Amino acid sequence: MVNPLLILAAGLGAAFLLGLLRETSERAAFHTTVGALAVMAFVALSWTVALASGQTDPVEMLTAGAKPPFAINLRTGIAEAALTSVVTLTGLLSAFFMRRDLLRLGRRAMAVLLVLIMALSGLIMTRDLFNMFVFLELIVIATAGLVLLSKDTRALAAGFKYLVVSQVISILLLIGIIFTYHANGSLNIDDISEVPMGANGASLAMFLVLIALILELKPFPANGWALDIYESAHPGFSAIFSAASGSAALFAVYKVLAMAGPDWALLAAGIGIVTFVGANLLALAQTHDRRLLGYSSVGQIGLILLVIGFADRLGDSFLYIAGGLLVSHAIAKAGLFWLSGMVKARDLSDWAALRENPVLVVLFAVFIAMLTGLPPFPAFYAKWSFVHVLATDGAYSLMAVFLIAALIEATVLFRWFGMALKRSSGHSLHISLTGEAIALIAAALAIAVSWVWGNLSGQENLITLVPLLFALLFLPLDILPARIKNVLAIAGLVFWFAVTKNGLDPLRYVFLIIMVLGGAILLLASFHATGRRMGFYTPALLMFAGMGLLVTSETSFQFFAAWEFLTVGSYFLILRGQDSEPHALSYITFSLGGAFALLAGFAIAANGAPTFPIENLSEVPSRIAPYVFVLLAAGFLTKTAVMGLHIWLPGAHAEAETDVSPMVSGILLKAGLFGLFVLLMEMGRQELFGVDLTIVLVWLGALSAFIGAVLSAFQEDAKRLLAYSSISQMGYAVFGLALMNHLGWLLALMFAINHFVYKSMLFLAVGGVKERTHTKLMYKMGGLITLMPFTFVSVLVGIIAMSGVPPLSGFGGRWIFYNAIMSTDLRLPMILIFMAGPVGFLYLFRLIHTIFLGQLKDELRLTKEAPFWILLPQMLFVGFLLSFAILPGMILRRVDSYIGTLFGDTPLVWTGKIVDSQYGTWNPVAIWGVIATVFVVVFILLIWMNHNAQKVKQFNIVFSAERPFKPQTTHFAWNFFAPYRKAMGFLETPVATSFWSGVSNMLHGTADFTRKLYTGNGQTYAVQLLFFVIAVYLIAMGGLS
Amino acid sequence: MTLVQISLATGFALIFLGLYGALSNRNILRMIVSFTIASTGVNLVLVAVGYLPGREAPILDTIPVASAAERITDPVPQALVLTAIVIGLGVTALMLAYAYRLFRARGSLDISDFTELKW
Amino acid sequence: MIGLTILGAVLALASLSAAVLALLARSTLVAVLAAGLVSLFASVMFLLLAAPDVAMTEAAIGSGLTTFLFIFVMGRIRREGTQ
Amino acid sequence: MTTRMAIPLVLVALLGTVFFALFSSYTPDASLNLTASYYADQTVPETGAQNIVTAIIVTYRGLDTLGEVTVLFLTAAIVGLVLSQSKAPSAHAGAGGLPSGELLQTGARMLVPVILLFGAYVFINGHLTPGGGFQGGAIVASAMLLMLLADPAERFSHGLISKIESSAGLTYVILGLLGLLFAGGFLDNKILPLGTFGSIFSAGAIPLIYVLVGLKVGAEFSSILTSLEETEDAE
Repeated sequence: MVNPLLILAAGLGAAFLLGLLRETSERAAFHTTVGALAVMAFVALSWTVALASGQTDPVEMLTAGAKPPFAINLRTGIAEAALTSVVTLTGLLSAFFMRRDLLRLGRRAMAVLLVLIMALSGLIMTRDLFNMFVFLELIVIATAGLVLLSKDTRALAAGFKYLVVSQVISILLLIGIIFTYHANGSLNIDDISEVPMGANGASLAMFLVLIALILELKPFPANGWALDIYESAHPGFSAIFSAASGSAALFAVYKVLAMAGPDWALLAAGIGIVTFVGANLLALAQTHDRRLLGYSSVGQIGLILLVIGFADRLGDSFLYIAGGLLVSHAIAKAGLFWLSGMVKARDLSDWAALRENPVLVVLFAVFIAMLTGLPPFPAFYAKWSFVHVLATDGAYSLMAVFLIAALIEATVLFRWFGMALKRSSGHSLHISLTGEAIALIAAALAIAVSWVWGNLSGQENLITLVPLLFALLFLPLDILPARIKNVLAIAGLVFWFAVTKNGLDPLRYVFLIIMVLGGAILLLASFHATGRRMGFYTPALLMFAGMGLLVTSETSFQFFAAWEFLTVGSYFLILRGQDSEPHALSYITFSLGGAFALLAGFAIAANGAPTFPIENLSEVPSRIAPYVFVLLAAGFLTKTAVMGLHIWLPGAHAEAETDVSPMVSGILLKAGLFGLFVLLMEMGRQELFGVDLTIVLVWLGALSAFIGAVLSAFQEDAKRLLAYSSISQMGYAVFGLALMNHLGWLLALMFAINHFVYKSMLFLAVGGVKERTHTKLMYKMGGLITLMPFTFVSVLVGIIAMSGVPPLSGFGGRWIFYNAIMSTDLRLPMILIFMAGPVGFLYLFRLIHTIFLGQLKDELRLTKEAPFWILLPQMLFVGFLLSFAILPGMILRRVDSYIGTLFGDTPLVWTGKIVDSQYGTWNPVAIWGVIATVFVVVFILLIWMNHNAQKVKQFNIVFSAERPFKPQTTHFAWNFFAPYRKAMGFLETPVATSFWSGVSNMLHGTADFTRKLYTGNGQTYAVQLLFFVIAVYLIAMGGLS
Repeated sequence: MTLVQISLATGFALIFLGLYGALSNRNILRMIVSFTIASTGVNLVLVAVGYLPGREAPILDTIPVASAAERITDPVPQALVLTAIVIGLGVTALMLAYAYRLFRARGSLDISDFTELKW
Repeated sequence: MIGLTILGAVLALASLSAAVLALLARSTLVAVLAAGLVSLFASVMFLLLAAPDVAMTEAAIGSGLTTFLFIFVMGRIRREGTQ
Repeated sequence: MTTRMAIPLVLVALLGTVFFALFSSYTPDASLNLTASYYADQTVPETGAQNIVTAIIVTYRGLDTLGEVTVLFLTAAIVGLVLSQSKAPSAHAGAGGLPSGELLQTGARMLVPVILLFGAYVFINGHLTPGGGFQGGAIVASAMLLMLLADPAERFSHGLISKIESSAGLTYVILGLLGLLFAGGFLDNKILPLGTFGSIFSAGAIPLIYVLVGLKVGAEFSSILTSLEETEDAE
């Protein structure tokens, strides 16, 4: 192993060597630069590997042949080695990225780059306080030099502002250093840490050193200068500024904090969280891509500072957590800055140009996911561990603030991603193969570190999960035709079902069938798509992978990771819809919000453990159990779109593609239901402030069922109608679950199965109609019964099943349902849920009437039947519904006896195909017989009565002379339920929507107002900096005294 | 007041004046001038903190090595200040070059004219 | 000792007044020269504080070179400003 | 007084209270602290230098000094970059209107060699007397300054300056690495014999390093000065 000092020597030596080359040989100079950076990176990486694998011990490097503190010494341990690797690699890759501009400016610029990377490495390794100052000044000067690489003339002003601020910082730092030296008689960091903090003077000195270094981290709000640099500098340099400089400065703060002692840690943590929240909040109002990245950098570094503030508390896991966050930040941020170099214009929506190159879109998604802390990236593990530590410490409010800020950050980033995917850009891409290759290398590094972090996690290594790998396999396979990929995908799902189904309890088995086999069936509809259909299969399979893993998960960690997979996968899937951008954003925001609630719940329940088996939820101490219950229930209810948390659903489901709507409605919603099943099964009834939480759930379920149905009735858009209907149906299921008795659970399970079947069917049917008529608005349709008979049949069967009239399985659900609610003594919600039934008839009636009955529109006369592949799954479902109606025992009986083991009762008595309960008997075969007889009788009767009725031609109508104001108002389907609207319209008042948009407006308003702080005046920035120092000083002195 | 206290107070006062000048003067050149005054103050503070009253310079041409520890003043702050002075010059030169370029760009030396980057 | 203290006090007063002059002067050139003077007085104080190395450096770099840098840049700016 | 003036005043005054707390709690040490007394006792046996400050700068805190030299190197490079990017309009030359006449030119021609010699003396004797590479370098640069003042139209060879600067820097780094290989660590001065205490050729590599520093600093200062002065760009 070579001495790590070679990193410094190589950087400096090469920088000096450049001056000896001939003036004209810029290429040789560039090769020298890159060569030196490669040597530096190699040394750093080899030390990282050796230290990580335990082949060597951390090394102390003495200089000048004297021992510290008399001479400067440096150290390379695992943290130092890893950080210098980050720094040097970023430098190397960025050097390639900036090749053209470096050659343009010549070797002086290259020398500056080399010195910057050298100084960053030195700052990381040195153990001497004053030496740190020297390296910091080198970094400042080199930064001011490299800002000039930018062709943006405004960069000049940014560089000057940076210098002004740096002057103030170095004054503070020098004063702090000399008084620290005076108090301790040493400049060596390890020496000083051994001496406990001395008198007031010494602690003040320490404060100055600490605050000066923290200011280098660009804490909010004393950071306007840094944002200006991010906005105007060369993207290749910004990558260094964010990833490398940020990492090095963080480590410097860490060293000094270790020296300052635990009293100061709280202060650092406080500054960290304020910065994390402030930066992410302000990012909400940002439309400039690089400035947004700047805010995000500031926020991430604030977050890591928060973690550093907790270093003592985290113990061994500190490096794992801080490192996970840091490495994710570094790779993702550098990658995004590099990508921004390929986008010509600077508005967020200009990233739409990325679509010219699918690889870049994938890279963009990878970096965004990495930054947001989604699995399987290191930040995911880090967040998991960190939140668990916070929960163990009882730092609940901090945890809440942290999670809310993380949610805002995710919203900002996904909003951006949505724009890139859905907007159009007036500029083409600035394609650069080097740039693309560099971004690809960054993504490869992302995967490598994910593997490492997974391995170290002590949990499952998420990146080696077969379903995930299977989903990712479709990225390279995307060049194949869609049909081939579809075959593969279906085969994969069936295979996964076959290998995981053994050993599951009946409840999980049912959900596995719905989620995995159901997915395979719905994918049949995807055969309809032609061409390649790029970017469909990876998200779809990611979602199914998440669901498959969710059902089979055993620990809270696995459960949460699966939850995130399915959330992200479905987000990408929903985003594919034509007008889905805002809806996909609200979907991901709510979903991640729910996911964070789950995370918090799991963390509190874990009670200090890194993870725990899901079944141990039942053993959570009663002191915290109600809170855990509330958090987990909130997470799951977000997914089932309970009233109040539902506003994402209608848009997301309605705007998704034809074959995606059934997936996200028929299948995805069941994930929330599954969660509630597990939750209630393990935790049972909980009381908070004397309120039985299951009763709250009963109410929520009943309200969702009723209001969802009412809203559904008033929709003009057929898919929105179905979407609101899903809210209502999920309400029934929640209601049933919350009853906490055998019949209630059976009801919920029936709804899970039935809702999957008929909602998938109806969405496919309506989707098929939309494919042919190119509209979802029902008043533009009518009379399609003769043109689309199969679709009509499936809608007919679907609504019969759903409305719960005999003979189809919906009736079975209803029957159990009536039995179930009879067994409860909650009268009011019971009435609500009863009333939801008739309202359900209203919208279902409308669905079939306005689409298929009545008059055919002139422009739709040539409409054909829906495509075969969209019809096929519908017909399968029709077949299933019919047979399930006759033989409900197929599935139900097994589940019934399983639920019996949970509750220890058998309210249903099965004799053959006949079921008996306390309140009555259900004999499906007999019912079929009766219904068939009645139907035939009535049918014959009708034919006989109408045998001589006059046939009227379709367009045999006499119009009056009036010309309608709006053509659609003449259609009978327009405002179909006007009278009902008069009566129940008040329910339509968008209370939840206004609430959430109020929250959103308030946040945006705050952001827009606060960012006016950044006036752009360098002097003002310096004043703010001083103000920050004084404020922190007053707070610290108040806190310490 | 002793010599040390006087120097220390002068140093702090110079920092005070320099910082105030840098934060209240809009002219870029005047800001830079103020910063050089502040860094002179910092240097003075650094040396004064290392001074031991009544002792001599840490050069052993007339002082015997054996009694050095009793007679010389602390050499470390002096070494640090040397470094700080040179670094200060570097930063000043850089700021001046920037000032020139800013003037070229806008024909103005008023810091409040350079605010296109904000929010 | 007393002599040193008095000398120090005089120098302190001198450098502070030079600093105030540098802040208040209307002409930037005067400000630059005054700042150079501050540096010069400081370098004498370094001598009193038994720091001859620092004194030399401050005199050569702090008051000498720095002042010239200022004057050069001001010269360039003035030449261009008049055009 | 406007708020623009008042706010900084208030803030700086508040910062002043921090400084005042530092000031009032400060008491000078009565004896050297651990680090300083080590230097007082060990500088001579370990490095052989008379001037302890020099020993600290060149040896014990040699890494700082390397960084410091690099600061100047960086500044010179960046100032060159900043100014080379803007093509100044050609105008009559002159150091900001400072006088340049016959007398100055003749004087300069006579003085420059003397000043250069004096500069070299200062950095060669850095380990014995006050002064060293930085001061000597500054003196060397002042010779350059004088030439500039005397004949502003004179062109310095940027190539030569940068060659001197680079080779001095490179040699410095190599000397440092030699210390790593042959002595106790990076920048250890014992790669050369310590020699007789008090003579020119003593103190190991210190004089050598200080000469390099002097050359390098002189070259860097000169380069900064000439870049700032030249009205037209050399490149």
